[in-house]
Amino acid sequence: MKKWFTPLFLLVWAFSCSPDKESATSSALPESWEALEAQARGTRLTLMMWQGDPMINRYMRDFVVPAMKDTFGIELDILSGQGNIIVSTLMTEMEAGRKESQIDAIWINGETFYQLRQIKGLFGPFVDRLPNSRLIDWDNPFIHTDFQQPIEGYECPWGNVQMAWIYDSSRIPTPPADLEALELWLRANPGKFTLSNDFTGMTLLKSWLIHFAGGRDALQGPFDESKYLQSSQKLWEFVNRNKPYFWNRGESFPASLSQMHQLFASGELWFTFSNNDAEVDNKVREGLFSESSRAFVPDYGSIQNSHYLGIVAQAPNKAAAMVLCNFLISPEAQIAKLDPLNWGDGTVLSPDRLDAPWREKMSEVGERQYVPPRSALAPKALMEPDPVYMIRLFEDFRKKVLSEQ
Amino acid sequence: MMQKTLNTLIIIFLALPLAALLYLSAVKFWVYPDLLRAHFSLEFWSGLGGTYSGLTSSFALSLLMATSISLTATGLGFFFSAFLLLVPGRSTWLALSFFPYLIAPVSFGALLQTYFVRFGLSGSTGGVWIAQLLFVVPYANILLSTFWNRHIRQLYQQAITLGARPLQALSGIILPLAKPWLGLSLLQCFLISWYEYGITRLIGIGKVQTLTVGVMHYLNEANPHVAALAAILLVSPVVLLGAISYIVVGKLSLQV
Amino acid sequence: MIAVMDFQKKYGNEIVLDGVNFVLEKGKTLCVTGASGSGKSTLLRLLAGWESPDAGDFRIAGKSMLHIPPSQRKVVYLSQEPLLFPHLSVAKNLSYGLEIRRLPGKVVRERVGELAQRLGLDTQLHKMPDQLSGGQKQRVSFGRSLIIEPEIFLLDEPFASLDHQTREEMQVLFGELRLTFSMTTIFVTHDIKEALMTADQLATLKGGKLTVFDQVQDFLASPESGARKELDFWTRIQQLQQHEPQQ
Amino acid sequence: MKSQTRSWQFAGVLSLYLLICGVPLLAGLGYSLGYSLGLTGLLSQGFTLVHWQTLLQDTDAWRSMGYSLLVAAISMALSLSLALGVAWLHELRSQNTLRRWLLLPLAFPPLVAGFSWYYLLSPSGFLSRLAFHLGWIGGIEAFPVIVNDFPGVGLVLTHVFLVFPLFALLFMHQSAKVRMGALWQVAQSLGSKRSQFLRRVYIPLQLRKAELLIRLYAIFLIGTYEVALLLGRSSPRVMTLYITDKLGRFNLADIPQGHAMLVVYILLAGVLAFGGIKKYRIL
Repeated sequence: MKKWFTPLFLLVWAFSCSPDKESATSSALPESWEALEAQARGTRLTLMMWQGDPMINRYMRDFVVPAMKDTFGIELDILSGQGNIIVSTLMTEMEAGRKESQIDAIWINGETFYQLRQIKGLFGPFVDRLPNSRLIDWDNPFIHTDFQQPIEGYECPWGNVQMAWIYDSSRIPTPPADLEALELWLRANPGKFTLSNDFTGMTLLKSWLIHFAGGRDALQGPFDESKYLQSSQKLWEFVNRNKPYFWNRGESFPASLSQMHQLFASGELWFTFSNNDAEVDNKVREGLFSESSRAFVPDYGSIQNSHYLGIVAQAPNKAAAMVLCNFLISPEAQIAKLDPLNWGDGTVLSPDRLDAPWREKMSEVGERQYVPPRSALAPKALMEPDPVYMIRLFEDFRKKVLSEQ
Repeated sequence: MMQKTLNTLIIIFLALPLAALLYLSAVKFWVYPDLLRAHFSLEFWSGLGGTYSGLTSSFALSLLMATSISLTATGLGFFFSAFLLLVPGRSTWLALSFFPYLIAPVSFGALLQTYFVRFGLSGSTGGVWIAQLLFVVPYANILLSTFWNRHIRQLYQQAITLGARPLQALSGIILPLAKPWLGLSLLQCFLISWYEYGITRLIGIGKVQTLTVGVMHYLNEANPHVAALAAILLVSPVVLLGAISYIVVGKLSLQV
Repeated sequence: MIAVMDFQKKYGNEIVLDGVNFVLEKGKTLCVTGASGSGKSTLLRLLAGWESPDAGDFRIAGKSMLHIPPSQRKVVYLSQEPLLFPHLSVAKNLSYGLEIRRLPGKVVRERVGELAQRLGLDTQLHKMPDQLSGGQKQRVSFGRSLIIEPEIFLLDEPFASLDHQTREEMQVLFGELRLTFSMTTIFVTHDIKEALMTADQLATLKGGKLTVFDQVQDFLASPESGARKELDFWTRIQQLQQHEPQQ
Repeated sequence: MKSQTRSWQFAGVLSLYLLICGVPLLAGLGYSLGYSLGLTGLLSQGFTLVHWQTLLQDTDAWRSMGYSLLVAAISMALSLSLALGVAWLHELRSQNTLRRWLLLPLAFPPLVAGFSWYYLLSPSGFLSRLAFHLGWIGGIEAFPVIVNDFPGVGLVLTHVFLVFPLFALLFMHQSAKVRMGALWQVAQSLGSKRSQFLRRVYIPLQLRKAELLIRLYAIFLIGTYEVALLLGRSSPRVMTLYITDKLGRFNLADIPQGHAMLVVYILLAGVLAFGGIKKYRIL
């Protein structure tokens, strides 16, 4: 056996270490937008996105896919995969030396954007070439900057949301407005609160981190080790001090937001969260949350961020990907998305830049029933800090909270 | 008496999960402590024709995949296991076949992924098919190796000595004798492919929507009721197949 | 007539057969004795075609068999166990050799019926092998081979697994069969008595060499064959009995 | 001439066998090893042992390994005890209804088993609701936490559900094969008490005959993924989750470490499966 293994192993080894590292030949894209649309017609396009929400899935399936086919003659396939899966899929492809990716367009933000820039996985700059990009609210820092990183035309803003707490108003008349109130509330209601060990949970921790760092603008700018160490120490003290009053005595945390929603729906948890302030409307309509469910944002604020569309550097069908991006930021698609009946996702367009009929249509979109209006939440919006904060929080949450018995 | 109680307890233990799935797929607004008085609804079941028709096509894809994998793997496994009988150091070669099954499929998928991407096989049904085959053939090989022994080889030789050509001896003597093993291998290989999630997810990058991928999709959507429905679809043919194989293959299925 | 010329076989460094030569007339039985591991089975395997000799030739009626595949040699190998096909009835086992040759059903039935009668199996035809006694199984095994009228039978200790009584019955049966069907047989056994009962010609295999004895007397007298010892044993028993006081 | 074609055919089939049953695994292992040593990967900077050093110093990694082994050992011990008990009680008169029910869990992929047991055992799940309606508990809080818990009660229970029936069936089958009833009669006539027989004959005989399968299933449990994903704790987590977290989570710099752990895991599975395998001539 040994005699066989060594040469075989070496062979395989030599083979596995030599990806042909040719640079991707980006097929020339036509100059004019019309030509680009013509090139995209009759092609297939693959979009990879998080598919953890039935409302979003429905919006894509029932509105976007048919529109792409009917208007632009593009067959849109949607694959399920959130940020980390996108990154690892693209990385594997690049490591294997593939010149063409399986994926054209992706739904990303924050640390995924950061990682993809790190490995040169994004095509761009392309946003300026989209005719509809002139309608985007470029003055809004929550849109033109993603986790402190200028987007530089490498990702196209798609939606803008603010994180919100969801609670049952029949059980909690006044939710705790600040961290002191939360501590008291936890002691009075042990076992009813927790956070998920995922993107959403970390986003909540980020807002607390900003609070402990001194509030609002304290973590602006590039990652600062000393600031992080100081504020995170306070954060972990706070979490560990209150952990005994968390769900399951803080011995474990739900792995995903959907699990949180389940626990909230069955009444096991009294709070859940959403990265999308309008989600509570959707969930009530789906029959998952009771009608007394409400969303709110505490006084110290919550993270507001945008999510974006990117095009993969090795995408085989960049033209169609650009057509998709342009369509998704069209007033028509943005207004449909804004409707709480569809998705309830905040728009990235500036009403001022829209033609009057569209502006009017946008103002007519049905109001949200269970969440305060966006304008009421906006003053409490916090900017996303540098993505490294997120990466560090993930690591330290495991080390300082999960592993501490 | 005690044995009867124990029996009942064990049967309850074995039956509970299936009961839970059936229940979950038939209620909505499932708030604590609803149990008997819940919002029963066949909405999800009737959705199989419409809203959740994706599950129906996933079911078909899984069925096709598992059937073809099972046939191919059993065929190859039978061939290899017979062949290995002639190879010196048989157990060492066989040991190689143990590995894919020992390693968790997600890990096996992670090992294979880079090569599948390199050869342009990822993201396609064909790629997933090959990846699953690499996982299932070794298993069939191991299972069918338990069939081959000195006695079977002698019977084969006896047939040859009586004038049978190798193919005749194979079809007239060996295959009929191997029937229980082949049946068991077909069943097990079918199940492995049918249950497979990790490899399909990694190699198929979500483009290949088998039923397990569908279950995970609805679990991720925080919709336990549809996930339960999908899970029942996943379990049902196996229960049926099990019932059939219990009758056809009989007690032999207990040997492995 | 079959002829084996200068058979050589080595496994690694171990010489198993070292120039084996013999000639056997049609319809005769050659009994090969020898200790276990002396290469008796190897010899049969070479003749059956499962393995090839390193050197030498094997001819039937002057024609070399070495490049003819086992299934076409008309050389039937019968091992210690009867090796009946467990999923086929006695009738199907008997007819196997004919059916694979695609003989018409009527012919097959006739010949099976005839043979079964001569073997005393006519009441067993519908049974499955696991319903038969050890002796019956051997009969079926013989019948299954006889039906294809092979040029030569190779018997590898065919009765070793049977109990004493059945074994004697089978030896008698074989004696009858080989005469009625004029079987050409190479019979391998380690049992001297069996060899003496069944053989036309006797040989012994030792150290890779085959010694053929033309006369039974030579065989009995040879220290090689082991028959000497056996004879001495019986002589001593006789002597003992003679010395015992009469009652 | 002829034997030459034969040996070519022979080599051909052997290569095909290797291509399917050996090369993929070794190729993957080679890739992971290379990745963990910094020889490949987008962010690699040449050969380094630093990732292995980090892994060796990462208590989280070793805890996850220990946790995997522990959960597998406990699940296996419970499954075997239960199976031995059931097979003993059913040896004398064959119980066909039970046998049929024992086949049911074979229809459950781990994913589905984990999912259903989660909804049975969670504080807001079926059993808790049942307990509430029976008046045993006053509400969710009073129901013991047995999912995502530290000892891994739900996790182990699901494993038992998946593994125990198979061994129960196997032991029943083995009992019949060695004619356990007859052995027990002989032992009784030799003056053996039931406990003595169980301890000296029944249990060792059953376990020894099933040793290979026990090993395989223990390794299967060490590699548990879907069940642990749904019912396990986030810390310590099982090895497969540690690996997938490292391979595909937020810190790109962790990927080589994930590959290193993957190598460790596969070697561990190999050692557990084939350590002292020489005894198994049945292969």
